[in-house]
This record gives sequence, structure tokens and C-alpha cells, in this order.
Amino acid sequence: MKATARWSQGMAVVMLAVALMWPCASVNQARAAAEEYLIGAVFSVTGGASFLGEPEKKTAEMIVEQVNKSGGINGHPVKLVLYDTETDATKCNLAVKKLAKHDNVPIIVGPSTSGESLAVVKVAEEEKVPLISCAASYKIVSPVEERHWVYKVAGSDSHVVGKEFDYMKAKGIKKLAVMTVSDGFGASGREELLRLAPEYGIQIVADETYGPKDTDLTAQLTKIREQKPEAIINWSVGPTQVLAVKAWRDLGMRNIPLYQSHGFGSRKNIELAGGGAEGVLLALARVNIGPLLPDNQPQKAVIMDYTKRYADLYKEPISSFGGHAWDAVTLAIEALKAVGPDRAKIRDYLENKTGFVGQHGVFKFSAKDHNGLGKDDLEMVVVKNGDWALAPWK
Amino acid sequence: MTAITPQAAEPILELDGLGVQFGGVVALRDITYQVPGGIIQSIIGPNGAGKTTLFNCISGLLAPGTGSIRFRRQRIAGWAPHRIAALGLSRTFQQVALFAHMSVLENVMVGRHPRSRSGFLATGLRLPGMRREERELRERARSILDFVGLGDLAAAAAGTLPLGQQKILEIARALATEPRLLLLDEPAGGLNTRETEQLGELIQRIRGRDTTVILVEHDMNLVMDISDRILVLYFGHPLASGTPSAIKDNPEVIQAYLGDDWAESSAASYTSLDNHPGR
Amino acid sequence: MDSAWLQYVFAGLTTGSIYALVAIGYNIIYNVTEIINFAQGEFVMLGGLLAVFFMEGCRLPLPLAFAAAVLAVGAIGLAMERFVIRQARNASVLSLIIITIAFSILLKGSAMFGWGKDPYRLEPFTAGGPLLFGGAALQPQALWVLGLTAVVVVLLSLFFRRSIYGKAMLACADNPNAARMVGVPVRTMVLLSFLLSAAIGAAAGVAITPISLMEYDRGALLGLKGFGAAVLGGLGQFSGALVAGLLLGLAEAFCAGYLSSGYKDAIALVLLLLALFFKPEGLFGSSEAAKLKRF
Amino acid sequence: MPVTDRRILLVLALVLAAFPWGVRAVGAVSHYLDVMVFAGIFCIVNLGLSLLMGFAGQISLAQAAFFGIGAYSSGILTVQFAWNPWAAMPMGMVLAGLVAWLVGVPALRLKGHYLAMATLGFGVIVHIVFNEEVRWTGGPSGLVDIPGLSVAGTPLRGEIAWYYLVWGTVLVALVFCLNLLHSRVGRALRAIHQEEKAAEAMGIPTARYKVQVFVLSAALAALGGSFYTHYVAFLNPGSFDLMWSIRFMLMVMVGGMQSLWGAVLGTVLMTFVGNEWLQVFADYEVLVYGSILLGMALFLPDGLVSLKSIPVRGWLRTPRSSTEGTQR
Repeated sequence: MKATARWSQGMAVVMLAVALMWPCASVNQARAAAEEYLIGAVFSVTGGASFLGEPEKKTAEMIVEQVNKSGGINGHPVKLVLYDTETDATKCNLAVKKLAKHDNVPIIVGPSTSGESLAVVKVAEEEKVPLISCAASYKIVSPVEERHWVYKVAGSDSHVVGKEFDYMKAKGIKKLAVMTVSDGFGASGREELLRLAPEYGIQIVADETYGPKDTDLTAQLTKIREQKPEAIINWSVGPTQVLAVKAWRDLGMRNIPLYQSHGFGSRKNIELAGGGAEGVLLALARVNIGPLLPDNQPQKAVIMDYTKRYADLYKEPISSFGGHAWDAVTLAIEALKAVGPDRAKIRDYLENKTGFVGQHGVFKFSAKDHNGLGKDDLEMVVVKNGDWALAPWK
Repeated sequence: MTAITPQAAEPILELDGLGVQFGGVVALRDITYQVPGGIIQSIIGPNGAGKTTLFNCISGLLAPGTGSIRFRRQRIAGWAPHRIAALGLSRTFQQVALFAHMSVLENVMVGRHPRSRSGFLATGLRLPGMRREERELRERARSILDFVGLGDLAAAAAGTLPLGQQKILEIARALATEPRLLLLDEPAGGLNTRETEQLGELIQRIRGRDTTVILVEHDMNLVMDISDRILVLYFGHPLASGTPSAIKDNPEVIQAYLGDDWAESSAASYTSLDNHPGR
Repeated sequence: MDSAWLQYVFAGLTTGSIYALVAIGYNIIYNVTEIINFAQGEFVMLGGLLAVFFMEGCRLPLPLAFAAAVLAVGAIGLAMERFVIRQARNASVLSLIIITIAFSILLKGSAMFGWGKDPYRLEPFTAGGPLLFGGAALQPQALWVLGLTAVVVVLLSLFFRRSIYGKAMLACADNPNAARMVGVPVRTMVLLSFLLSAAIGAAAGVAITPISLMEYDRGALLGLKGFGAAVLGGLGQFSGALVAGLLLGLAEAFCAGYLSSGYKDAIALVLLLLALFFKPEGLFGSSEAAKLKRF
Repeated sequence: MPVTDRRILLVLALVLAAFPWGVRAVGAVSHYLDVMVFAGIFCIVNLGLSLLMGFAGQISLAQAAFFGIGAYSSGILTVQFAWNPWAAMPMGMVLAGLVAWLVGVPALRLKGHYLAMATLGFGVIVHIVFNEEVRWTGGPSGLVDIPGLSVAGTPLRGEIAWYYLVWGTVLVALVFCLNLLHSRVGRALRAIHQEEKAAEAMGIPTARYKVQVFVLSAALAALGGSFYTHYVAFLNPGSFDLMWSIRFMLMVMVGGMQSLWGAVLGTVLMTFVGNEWLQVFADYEVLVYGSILLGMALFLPDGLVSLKSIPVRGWLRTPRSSTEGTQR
């Protein structure tokens, strides 16, 4: 019985703790009512998708600081209310609810991953708060009738697949082997690859998967080699995409071109592959290849500006993921500038926004399209001499 | 106090060619023996003679290697202990094995387990049948505690009792299963003289409740006082059996205690065997 | 090409020997303390990352970096025993499980701070392209891993069977009190077991980093597979761990090759469950001995 | 149920009923209610775990798997087969119970580390199945557009409705478990935990009881999973991995393994700690979390309920005539 009585003491401690946390909460709310403009953000800063959330967080903080230095939005200082979701759907769900109800933000950017984004779609709809996801899955914004408040700035996998299939078609490739990682990124890519292949007259001769923590992919590639494909496409992020390259080189399969997803678009991957990545092909958003773009390309200016500022501030190169945050936060700021911190007005503003020049393309939103990107916003690149180069189409 | 009833002629426990091996060591070898119902049967023997192993076999904690065990005419060798308990066999342990964090009353109530039925749903939902059963359980447990003389300690935590009372509580818990046969493994171990006397009296009262008792015990005074029959085990095999007075004078038994195991099982055993005043 | 099966054999042996090394780490600590150290996988991860640090941060040559990484992780193992495990001598099995899990979370968290979340690479121990056997390719580094495993198994078996320290360590597990009475310094032996186990895990980590890269959250899955190998081989058995580790690796590679690569992780675990359910003493352990163990 | 437990239950019910009003009084509709909904869902899961680990003494690192089986049963039946959510819910519980029975019969013969590893392995296998059976579960991309719950034709919206539904269920489950514990079955479970051999010799079918309590804890976890599914309206395998099994175990342990009140306390506390209060530590959160786990296991293995007490105790103290044992 002692134990049960002690419990009450424990409960008292909890209540006390809750009570103590309250004042902080109300202070936040009071500040929200001031003339500060809030932007809510949820990124996977830690956990499985931290490679997305980390640069997104840095980019968002950089932009907000920049805006505040130059006098804020129409004189209003901007405050970024950022929560780490730890790549966890439950935490993300709670964080978005907190932003919507407790912090009372007029707009939310993020989450970083498709899974987390899908876990908060319902929250955004119920709370009627505009949300600009940085993740790729098309399900985030479709069916668009049920995604009134949800937008996304990352291109869909179908754009990347379409671009790469265009290229394969130009190269006369008809038999393709597919290898994908069994996580959200790989699964979504796999769906699109299998769905779109017939449209381009491409036959899938092998369809392999592997785990995100696998240490060796030679078994999968050996199996693929047995099927004699004319090209291989690997769809993953993290170390496995480098392991795929290493196994491809070690097994002497250079005669079969290796395509990667846009996830490969970081120079670090070329380094990690230790010279093995020569000849790897992929479709990339222009943000990754700013210097390669011709000067008359409309995105060149914003990309070069972002590249330089980010490198100056954080002493590391930009990544395409940070570019999503740039697009989302910049859109949010433009919306706040145009219509003020009003959720409904911001939503309407976003839906009618066209010609927004961002890191990942020139966005054309509409009531039918809450993404606003297409495959023309991508470029085919090849790894050459340890760096990106535009891939020759002839 | 019932005398040996006619049914006593019928054996309650029959061992036939029972044998147990641990690796290469023979613990029990070819034991054939019958215990008539309604008596107090003692099993004695030097340490390591296989007495506790025999108990473990009978109560199902250990599967015998060879031979058969019949309890109330059922072949129980290989049965799970809980089935044997449900059939009416209960036991205590040489080293006290009470549920130390439960109250004295609860310990005895656990003993009523095979004589009650309510399962997860009935108890979780507190169905009327379960409440009735719980009340009945509590009353029976209290009456058993009164029977063994622990009635005043019902609310105490079992682990806090002194050893003597813990031993008695183990017996109470075993009685709660309503056994036809009760195995007591050294119940007097660690008890003082007065407590041992009370224990002997309790065991006799238990027999009076139409329960056969098998007693493994080193205290020869107690054994000689209350046993109807004695079985002597020696290196896992029956050496002799008979009434206390017959055993006391058996030269083989004296040899066994005096000879090989002198050092271990001690002169004390022998002396008490020889100079026993009772019979 | 008929070389496919050979390629699966190579792949299986490479990953399998890593599992074997992790399994051996479990066995050492288990042999002495009968504790399962859930942080074993993190030692592997730390070994790899520290080697990267010593080579690229401190510009040490490879053999020195290897030794430094192994020693550093060994020291972490020592600290774990001295400051954590020893505090919990009388804890329940459940508490011990939670303690080692907690320690693994701390190691992983610290690694995340030290190295960030990106994977790191290490040059192979010997340069040169893959060796070709009729179309099947074998990386020279895989030979290093296999060789390291073999050396570790042989040395440890000798150590535990022949040397007085090894025998003393085994005695501690059997009956710490008896061991203490005959003059075995039980505490030192327990300390030594954590040192050894961590060092072997680290060596495995350094050896595989050139093949599979290394990042901060790699440890858990390696630890799980390694435990599978340890149980399959019979906890405490070094040669059993080796055989079981290789079997597990081969089973995975062939499953990925001929069945479904998505379910290959499940294969290892199903094997683990079957072993636990039907032969908990492991393929190579004796059931008599298993009964004597506490768990 | 002893008087003390009844009193605590009463206090808990009152506090829970008043919580939303208290929260309203301080500020607008608070985010804390959202956290409480999740805390309640996890409480349902952890009551089963507390019975299994604290009372029957069996370790399980598969609780997240059963949570997931319940969640996916509800998700798949409602999305792919258009079942009514209320019908899918018991189906999930039955399914989880069935799986638990199949796994439990061989697994619960194991003890200690072996049992921990067997349940851990099983949990990871279930997680892999969620990932791989794309056709049913949606795989890693997840299962979307899961319908919400409705009561008497009105859809359940807003956190207040959910709060009362979930915590009402917690209280019902709590009463069920308390009844169970203070009865023949509960005594048998505690007996198994304390002296397994003696329990067996007193006629308790220990193996059957272990499996039964495993099944019960799986069914409760599945119920929690169903609520989770309909509340979040989205599922992906990430919410049901090993880390979650560890989290559930930690929640129970922080409160106090051998007390159902401890399970409730620990769950609420850790849900707030994990989702709210550790946010200030940002990147250091994982270290803080690990330290709490380590510190608890080292210095307070019996949880917060084992702390020495303050005055509240007097009122709650049981009359000495009570015959229930100390519930350590």
C-alpha cells in the first residue's frame, strides 16, 4: 500500500511540473500577439532523416536572420518557431498542432519527410493553417480537393523519373533494372519507376530492394547482372547509394550505365565513393549545379546568391534539401509581405502564386496543382572528374 | 482423530521402478514402493540419498527417467505440477518458497487456486460468480490460518515472518489446495524444540483431516514420534522400510548411518536413532 | 553467368564475418558476467569512426590509427564497466538490459555530436581493385575482414582454454564467489572482459568501414544480427559464433539473391527465433551446460 | 480492489475530468490536451506492459509490434475494406491476441535475456512485414486517408472529444486491470513472479498464465494502436519500431514497474518529457534521454512510485486491517 500512496506524491510532482511549465507557455503566446510575424517550422533535425532536416534548419534560420537584418517584413520582425520532429510521425503531428494552436502561427514550413508530412495533412486541414511541405511524395498534395491548405515545394518523384526516362529514351535504353531502398524514399521512387516505365517503352527486368542499414549490395547487383539490363537505376538516400556505386564498380559493371535518384545530389557522395562514381547519371534540380548554368537561366541569380551566403555562414556547401527550405521559407515571407499574417489570405495567395523563382524551379501554383513544378525544372547531370557536369543528350 | 480407515489399505501412491539420472549421476534407482492412504509416512536417509529428488518427481517438478508413479490410481509421471496439484497432491519446500511480497492471507489464497475457477475476464469484469468465489476463498483461507494457528498474522507480509512461522505458513498454503497427499520437505529444519513439538502435533491433526502425509525429515525425534511407517533411502535406493521400531533396530540402517556417512549425517542422527525414548 | 552463387558466397562471408566478430564481443562479456551487452554494436560503430578521426584528423598511418581506435574503444568499454555496470551489480536482469540499452543510446548520441550524421569512409587496408574469380568479384578488404575474424577466434580460444587469465575469467562466470575464494580477482576479470569485448568490436568496425562506410546510427542493427549469431552458435562459444555468423551472412546473401531482398533481414531474425524456441543452447552449445546458466 | 486504489482512482478520474477546464482557464485551447491524448493512448498500451513485466515478471521488447498490429488492422480494414472503425477495433485486438498466443507459447518458455531477445527479434520481424507488405500496409510510404471515429453518427473532432474518449478508455482498462490484480488471477501472476516453482506446485498453470497475460497485454496494445490510427489518420512503420518498444518500457519503468499507477504516471510524464520538455535541449535531447534511462535503471529501478512520500499519504493510508500484501 505504501507504493500506491507514494504514487500520489509522484502525481503531485507531475502536476507541479505541468504547472511550472505553464508560465513559459503563456509568455510565448503573449509574444505571438505582438507585432512580430511568426513562421512555424517542423524539420527532422535529428533522427533518421536528419540529413534533410539539418540543412533545412540552417537555411531557414539564415533567411530569417537576413530578412530581419534588412528591416523585417514591411517593418515587422520575423520569428522562426522551429521544432525538431526527430523524424517521428507522432512528434511531428504534435509539433504541428502546437504550432497551429499554441504558437498560433499563420503559416508552417516543413515537415522534411513524406511520412511526417502525410501524418500532418489532416491537422493542417482541420486547423485551417497553410502548410508548405519540403517532402516529395505526390500524395501530400493529391487529391488536391482534400488538400486545401497543403502545399509542397519539393518536386515529385514522377518529375525525376520522367526526366531520367526521357534521357534513357534518348539513349535507346529499353531494358532497365531497378534497385530501391525499403524506406519511404525508396518505396515512393519504386512506385513511380514501375508506373511510368511503360509510358516510355521501358521494360523493368529486375526489381530489387534492400534495407537502409545494409552493409553490402553486391548480392542485389549480382542478381541484376544476371538479368542483362541495359541500364540500372538505384533509388535511395544515405550510405546505401554510395554502396551501390561501390558494388557496381567492384563487380565490373561499368558497361551498364548506373542512374541514381536526385538523392545522390551531394558532392559528399562523390567523395565517399572514392573515385568510383565516375559516369553515374542523375536528374538534379538546378540548385545543385548553379555554376554550370548559363547566365541567362532565370534561376541562376538566386541559386548563386544562396550558394554564396550559405557557404559564408556555415562553411559548408549547400544541399538540395536546404534548397527546399529556401523555397518554402521565401514563399512564406513573400506571402506575409503581400497579405499579412492571415491564414486564409496566405493560402489564397499561395494558390495563385505563379512565376516564383526558387532554388528548385520556377513555381506555378494553381487550384489544381499545389506543387507548381515539373520535369523541366530538372537537368540531367553526370559525374565527371569528381564533379557534376551537364550530361550530353546526343 | 480418525484411526486408519479401511480405505487406508488401498495405496494412495504407488512407485514402480522409479529412476532418475543427472548426466552420469544416478539420483534415484529402481524405487518400488507403496504408500497406503491415511498414514504418516516418513522418508529418511543421509544427505544426498535422493529424498528431495523423489519429492520433485512425485510433485512433477522433475520428470522421472524410468518407472511409473500412480497417484490415486492415475499415472502421473510426466504430468505438469499444476495438474498433479489439482488431483490432490501438495507439498512444501526444503528452502522456504513463500510469495514473500504477498500477505500471509494471500499466500494461502494462492493455495486455493486449483479449487477455484475465475479467469481473466471474470476477474477483470468482477462478474457476480467471481465475487462469490472470492468471498468463499477468503473465508476458507482464514479458517485454514486459524487451523494452523496463524490467524492473527493474516495481514502481515509473508517475507517478514520468522522462519518457524514461515514453515507453518507453507503448510497452510499447501493445505489450502485440499490435498489428499501432502509432501513435507524437512518442515522442522531450523525450528526449536517447542516449535518442533507443535509441528508434530499439527501434522497429526492434518492426518486427522483425511490427508495422507509423507514427511522427509532429519529430526529423528519427530520422525519416530509421529510416523506410522518409515522408508530409508540410501544412495537413491530403498534400504529398508517398516514401522519406526523396526527401522530403529535394523542393522543395515544403523550401518548406513554409522558407516559411510558418519562424518556427514553425523553421530547425532545415530544417537537419536539408538537412544530414542519414545518406542 | 554461373558466377552468381559464388558472388553471394563472397557477400555472405564478408557480412557474416562481421556478425561473427560482433557475436564474439557478446560472448566474452557473457562468459565472464552472464550479461548481454546491448551496446556491443556501438563499439563497432565507434571503432570505425575513431579510426577515421585518427587517420584524417591526426594524420596517423593506418596501422597506428587502427591500434589507436581499438585502444580508445577498449577504454570506453573499461569506463562502461567501471562507472556503469559495477554500480548495478545487484540489479535485476531487466535493469541490466535497460542499463546497457541506455548506454548504447548515450554512445550513439555522443557519436552524433562528434561526427555528425553523415557517413564516413576509410581507404582499404591494401590498395588495388577487386579480385576476380570467374566473374565473381572479391574486394581485398573482405579478405582482411575474414582474416581478422579468424585470428581473433583462434587467439581467443587459445586464451580461454590455455592461459591462466582465460581460465580465471571463465571461472568468474561459473561461480564468482568460488572464484574469489580461490584467489581470482573477479573485478579485474570483469573489467578485462569489457575491455577485450569493446576492443574486438572496434577492430571489426575499423575493418568494415572501407567496405560499408560508417555512420553514427549503424550500431543497433549490427548488434542485433551479431546477437543472432551469438545465440545461434551457442552463447559463450567462440567457434560456434564464427560458424553461426558466417551461416547468417550466407543465409542473408542467398535470400537477397534468390528470394526477396526485402525480407533478408527477417531471415536472420527468423533463424534467431527458431534457435531460441527449439534449441536455446545454440547449434553448437550443449544443453547440459545451458541448464546450468542463470538465464 | 482495496480502499487505497479506489481513492486514487477517484482522485485520478476527477483530475482528468477537470484537466481540460483547468487548461482552458489558463489560456486558450491548449496544446497540452493534444499531448494528453497521445499520453492516454500510450497508457492503454503500457497498462498491458505493466501487467506483463511488473506483475508476471516477463520482459517484452515487442510491445510496439502489437501496438502496430492493432494500428494496421484498423487502418487496413477501414481503408482497404471499408469497415466501420468500431468493428475494426476489436478485430485488431483479436488478431494481436492471436499472434501473441502463437508467439507466446514458445517464447515464454524462455527467461531473462533470451526472452528479451526473442521478443525483440519478433518485434523487428513485424516491423519488416509492415515495411514490405506494400500492397496492404502501403509500405514505408505509409497508409493515408484513414477515416476518423464517429460517435452516434457525429464525427469525433477536436482534441477535447478525443481526450475524453481516450482517457475514459484508460480508466475502464485501469479498473479492469486493478480488478484482475486483486483477484485469483492477479495473485497467481504475482506468485509466478516471486516463486515460480512454488506457484506451479500450488496448482497454478504457470505457462498458461504467462501466455494469457501476454495475450492480454497484446490486446491492450492493439486497442491503443487502433485509437492512434484513427486519431492521426496516417500510419507508417516508423511509429512501430524497436525504439518505440524501448520507449514504452522506459515509460513503465520511470513510473514504477510494479504498480499500475506507476505505469500511468510514467507514461504521462515521459510523453510530456519526450514531446515537450526536452525540446529545449534540441540536439542534446538524445543524450538527456539516454541519461534519464541510465539514471533511472541505476538509481531508481523501482520507479517514481518508490520515492518516499509527502503528506497526501495520510489520507490515502489503508486501514491496517486490510489483508492485501505490499504491492511492491
